[in-house]
Amino acid sequence: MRRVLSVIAGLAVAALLWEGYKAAGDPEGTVLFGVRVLPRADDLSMPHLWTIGQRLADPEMTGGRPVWLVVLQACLFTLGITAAGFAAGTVIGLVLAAAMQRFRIVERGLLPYVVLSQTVPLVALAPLIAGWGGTLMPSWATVSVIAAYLAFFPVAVGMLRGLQSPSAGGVELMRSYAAGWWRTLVKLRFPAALPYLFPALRLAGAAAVVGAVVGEISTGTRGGIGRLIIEYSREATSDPAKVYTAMLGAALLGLLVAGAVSLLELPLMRHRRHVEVATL
Amino acid sequence: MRRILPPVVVGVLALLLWELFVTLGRVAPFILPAPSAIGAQIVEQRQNIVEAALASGANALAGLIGGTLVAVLAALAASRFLVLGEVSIPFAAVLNALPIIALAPILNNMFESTSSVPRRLVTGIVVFFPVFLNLLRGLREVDPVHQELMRTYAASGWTFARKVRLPGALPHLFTGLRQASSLAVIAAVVAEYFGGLQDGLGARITSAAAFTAYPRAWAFVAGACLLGLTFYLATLLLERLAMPWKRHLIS
Amino acid sequence: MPAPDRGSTAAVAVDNVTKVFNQGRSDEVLALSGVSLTVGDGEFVSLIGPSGCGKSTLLRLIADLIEPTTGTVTVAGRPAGQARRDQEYGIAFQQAGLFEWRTVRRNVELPLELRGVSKAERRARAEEMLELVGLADFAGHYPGQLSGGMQQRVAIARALAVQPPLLLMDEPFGALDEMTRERLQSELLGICAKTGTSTVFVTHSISEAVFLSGRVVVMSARPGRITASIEVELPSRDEAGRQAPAYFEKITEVRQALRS
Amino acid sequence: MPAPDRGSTAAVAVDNVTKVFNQGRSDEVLALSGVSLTVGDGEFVSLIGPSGCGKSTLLRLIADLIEPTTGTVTVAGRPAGQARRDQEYGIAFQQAGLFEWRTVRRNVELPLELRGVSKAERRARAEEMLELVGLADFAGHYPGQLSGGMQQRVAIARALAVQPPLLLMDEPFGALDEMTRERLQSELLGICAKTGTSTVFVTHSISEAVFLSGRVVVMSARPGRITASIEVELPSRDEAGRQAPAYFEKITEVRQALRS
Amino acid sequence: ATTPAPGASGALTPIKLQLQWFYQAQFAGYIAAVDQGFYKEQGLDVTLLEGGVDIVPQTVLAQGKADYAIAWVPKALASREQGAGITDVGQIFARSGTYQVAWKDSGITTAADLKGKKVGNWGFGNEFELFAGMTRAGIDPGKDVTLVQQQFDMQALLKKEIDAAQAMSYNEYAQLLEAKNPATGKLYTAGDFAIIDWKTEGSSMLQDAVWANTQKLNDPAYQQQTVKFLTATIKGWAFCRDNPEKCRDLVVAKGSKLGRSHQLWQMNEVSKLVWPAAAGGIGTIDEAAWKQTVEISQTTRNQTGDTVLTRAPEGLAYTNDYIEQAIEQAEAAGVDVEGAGFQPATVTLTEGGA
Ligand SMILES: Nc1ncnc2c1ncn2[C@@H]1O[C@H](COP(=O)(O)OP(=O)(O)OP(=O)(O)O)[C@@H](O)[C@H]1O
Ligand SMILES: Nc1ncnc2c1ncn2[C@@H]1O[C@H](COP(=O)(O)OP(=O)(O)OP(=O)(O)O)[C@@H](O)[C@H]1O
Ligand SMILES: Cc1ncc(C[n+]2csc(CCO)c2C)c(N)n1
Ligand SMILES: [Mg+2]
Ligand SMILES: [Mg+2]
Repeated sequence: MRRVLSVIAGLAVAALLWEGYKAAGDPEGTVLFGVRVLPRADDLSMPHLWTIGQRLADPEMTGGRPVWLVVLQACLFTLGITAAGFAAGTVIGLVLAAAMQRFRIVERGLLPYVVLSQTVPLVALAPLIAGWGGTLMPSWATVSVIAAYLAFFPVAVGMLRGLQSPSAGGVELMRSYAAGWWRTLVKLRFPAALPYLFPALRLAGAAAVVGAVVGEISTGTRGGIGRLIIEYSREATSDPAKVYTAMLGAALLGLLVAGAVSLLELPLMRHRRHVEVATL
Repeated sequence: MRRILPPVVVGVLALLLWELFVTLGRVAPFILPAPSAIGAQIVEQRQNIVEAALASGANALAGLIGGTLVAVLAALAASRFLVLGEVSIPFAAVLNALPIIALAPILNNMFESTSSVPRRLVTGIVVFFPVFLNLLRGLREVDPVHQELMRTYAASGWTFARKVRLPGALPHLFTGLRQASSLAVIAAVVAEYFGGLQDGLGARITSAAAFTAYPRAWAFVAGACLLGLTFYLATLLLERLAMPWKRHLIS
Repeated sequence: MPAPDRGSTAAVAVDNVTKVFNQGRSDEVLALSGVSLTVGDGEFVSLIGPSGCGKSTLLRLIADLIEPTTGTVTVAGRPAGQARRDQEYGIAFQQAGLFEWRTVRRNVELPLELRGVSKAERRARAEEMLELVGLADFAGHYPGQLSGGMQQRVAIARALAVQPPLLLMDEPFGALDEMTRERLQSELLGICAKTGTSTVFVTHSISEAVFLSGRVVVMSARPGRITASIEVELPSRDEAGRQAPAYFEKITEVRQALRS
Repeated sequence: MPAPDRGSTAAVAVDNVTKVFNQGRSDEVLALSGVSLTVGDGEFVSLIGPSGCGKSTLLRLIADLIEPTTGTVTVAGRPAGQARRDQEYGIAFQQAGLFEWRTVRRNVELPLELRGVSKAERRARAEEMLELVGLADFAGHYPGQLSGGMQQRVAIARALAVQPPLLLMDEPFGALDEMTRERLQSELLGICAKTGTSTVFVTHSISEAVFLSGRVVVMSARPGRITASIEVELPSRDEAGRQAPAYFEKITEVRQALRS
Repeated sequence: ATTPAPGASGALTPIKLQLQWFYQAQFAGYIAAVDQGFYKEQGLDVTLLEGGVDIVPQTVLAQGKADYAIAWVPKALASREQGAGITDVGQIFARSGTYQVAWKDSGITTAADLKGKKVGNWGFGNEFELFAGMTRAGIDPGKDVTLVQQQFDMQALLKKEIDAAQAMSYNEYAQLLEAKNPATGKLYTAGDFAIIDWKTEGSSMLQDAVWANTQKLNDPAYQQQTVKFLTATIKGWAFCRDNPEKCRDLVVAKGSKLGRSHQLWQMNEVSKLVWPAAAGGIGTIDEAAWKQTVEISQTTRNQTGDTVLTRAPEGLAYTNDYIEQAIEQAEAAGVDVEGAGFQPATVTLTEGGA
């Protein structure tokens, strides 16, 4: 409740800042030493909040559906892609983490590349992965692959830490029970890793959203919010508020995913301590 | 040696398999180029790669430094004024869930697409979150023993902040920076994707890919990986320099 | 000075064991050298010695958590590995090591679960064990809700759950304050007496070793060996026992054995 | 039973102090009730009692880390707050609480630094203190490189660095193993004798309290009060003293006071 | 591959056509041919694949995920050099529609005036006419100008961040004329801008063409199918020439996010690029124009010093075999394949192209 209130308070402050700057700022922005340090405040760059609200209510094109509906549908489409990517990324991350925990040599050999993998710009991967669409998988799934590519990383790293978190005592206890690796994993390592898993999943959720949005743009997949951002931003010249409606949609998507992950966490994390995981 | 060998073996093996897969499988270069072809392009384009990496690296660095500075100031303020901290953490967490990179086209309009400001801003915002959240946690988590000790020394609030809070939060700051450093490079490269100056790795990659010149595109990708790695390692180095006490730990 | 042989019914027989860690590497450590020890059926033996002398190493050898470099370890007449798979022993460490995501009851049930004991039986046995350590009322609590002493009692209940003939304990009360510690010592003695369990107990505390044990085995460091084995007879093992001259005499004897 | 008044030169005078935590809230706790205690100049007083009886609370009242609900606390003839600002005392806790980012030397220098002592003098004093606790060779090390016992010695050196007339210690050896603990006890006694420091020492260990103190103050829980004050005279405070009948008698006396 | 003889079994042959950008009137001919059933008449069931930023149509075609693709000639030739086996089988756009637009008052009227300026371009291989134009005017694109990648809109020019912007006559240029001048409160007019047209600067290159898979062209069934596909395509473009409003509606119905007046403008401008067709009829590849495109591709350098092509195209880069058959069949069906009498209309743009 408190959190919700403070987020609302934060939003209100942000809205005030926006309109305040529009009222007080230079429409051409402030240029210092040849660099524009403060943004332009004109209606083209920063439409009034109510203009954006109005745009949401108006139809997309003459006689078309209202923008809010289009944005919402795009969000739902991308949500599906994100969910698939998130799920796939999580599974891959978990399997990798388990393999790295099981075999020291795998950890040594693989972990640097897991870290390195995240420095490959999506822009470069997109054409390669887009090529799989239509043959290996439906083309929307290629976007999920990109989302999974970003999502697996925090899970793999966080989960590895989690799986390694039980004390030597706990591991020896399981050995004294003559429990093998698998049973130790199920009864000890996995439950012990949950406090590490959930923060990692939150990061993975955010990463999956970014992956889905950028992936849609890169692979030219129609129907989602990423594509909508590009389509609407082509119209920024004549209809600047429209881009912002798509941005709001992306924000909504981010919140939806973050909320869903938090919900997942609630029942499992009672009676548990909370840890923070650092990826990388 | 034991730490270096396995990744090197894996890397060499993966490259070999890749090369074999491409040559034996007769995979066309416009689908997946062979490592040898990419290597040849890296050599041929080295000048361009270095120049583009410098441009993207400058943006990433500017964003990293700017975002970190703002994050440090914000974390100091939020740890000082409780209300601010209460409000800022969930708010920051919410903002962090948003696909910030998609802000690039809007920032390009608000600022100037002909300057590097918008992409540096995107990078800065992306950097801000991990640094802010980690540092704030560090600043708040003061060992109660230290707190009492400083009180017995009758130390003022400022002395306390300087001698205990800040050094105590240093490990957290670096945890944030480690995450931020490679994020900064990714953000700087991806932001180029939305227009603006065509001097960085992102622009080079997309333009090469548009020509189906995938070996050339991957040569620039390799540059981007190297840049990200450099940033990451530089942060690690800085961390070791800034926290000598962590280096001397015995088990 | 090897411990006297207690015959073939010995609960534990460690025979001329040597343990080298990191053999062949630059950080090689000779942790134990030529150690022999026999623990009779129903006997309570304490291991005491300076930090790093190899007490834990010896205990972990008996538990087959590590393997001896040379020599043999026999538990209940079987090789240690076999005994471990047969769950011939229960073990408890300095850290209670409870699984925080399981309730107290389900923590105690864990070793039974892994043995494939049926749900109803598991439950009954756990209740019984918790009764024994006086925590029946806390069965539904999570470990985080208990004090350190209570957690340690749960750990003991867990070690006892499979009703093992042998109990191995590595400084189980090390993290507790002295008063809680003394209470648990009495409880432990009661339980061991009731169940007839043989016990190997590692401790740093001379008074604890003397109060609990029938025999205190003193070890020396670098390389770890057994330097003395002191039989302890007290008029009683209760509050009166703690004030008996025999108690203080044995304490002094063990202290001197340690110092020498 | 209030402790006897030791006159106006008392290092510490706690007069009829009551401490209520969370006053007026539902989780109100009466931690101390009507406690009076006087510590004479150069005296070594131990506080012992069951967990939660208010030992730490009493110590923190003396240190002016918290304020009494009623009653007064005087240190070296001044109100506790004044005494804290004048750095009339040094303090050490169960956790050594060293600053891991400072070398051993700079940890010891910290209280001097905050007093504005010049660099050269700080350094000299730190060396001296480290000499005293036998860690002169480790001045340049970081705390992470030291064992628990060594860390605790640094904490004591830090507490002594301002050469305070009063030393306050809250279970400083609680986390150490018994043998290390005994060694540090002897060292502490030597230091206190050499510097003539008055000491208030909180502990859980009866033997530790008896071995160290001129007087053992026994407290009872809920609400915390002082129930006994036992003077201790030992023939010597060394290895022989630990084996003297007088030592064991006092242990028994304190144990009985605690049980009652 | 076996392509069943159309009509024989009544089953339609599924065909995928990869477009190179979002649905817009640039592709009206194909959209109309689908809608009007021209492809069906030929026994083809054509699915249009929409393009996007990173979609390289010729790669999609080479990978076998489309049967035909629409792509600009220089980009497609570059992909051929990288091993993509594709052939230009129909040069639908007879001329280039790329402009470089500047403000009237900037004084920029020719390529030479760009020296030292901030020059917008799209990258992605759409910038070669610009580079060629500058090179011809003695400007090194890598050194003498500041290159800026344009976003998906024309803001940069309107805000005067850049001095000249790349624009397609049928798309971005219209966007400029759909924007309101804040000073006057009215839309900008053509009089506000100066246009550098690469057709007059002599650096124009061939644009939208239908590309087919070179290897599959050895298969008589695919050959046959290509002719049928081209025949229907010709009908589609002729239909749009004659019914621009109808085609505008079809494009809008396809879900284009740009509005009606914009698409009508685009339809009109695109028709200008197609009609009147080259000698021989719509889609015929003009030897001279091809040569010019190849020559420029081999000589113009971009900012990294690379040329589009490092050598002359090898193998079957283009062929008029199929388009000639298609033209014949279309003419037989009464279609005007020359469009000699085509008269462009005057389209009025409304704000935002609504
Ligand atoms: N896994 C290991 N690898 C290397 N050396 C080890 C290992 N385990 C123990 N040692 C070394 O073996 C020696 C004995 O260790 P052990 O833990 O048995 O001592 P201990 O008597 O239990 O000490 P403490 O009283 O501190 O618990 C020590 O020197 C220790 O450093
Ligand atoms: N800050 C506080 N707020 C509320 N209650 C407190 C606080 N500090 C201590 N108490 C309560 O006061 C009582 C005395 O606590 P104190 O820490 O002084 O006990 P102690 O004798 O030092 O115990 P231990 O031996 O476990 O250290 C306890 O019941 C404790 O819960
Ligand atoms: C990133 C990006 N790429 C291309 C274009 C321009 N564009 C729009 S339509 C068209 C013709 C081909 O369909 C071209 C080249 C753009 N605006 N942005
Ligand atoms: Mg041990
Ligand atoms: Mg206490």
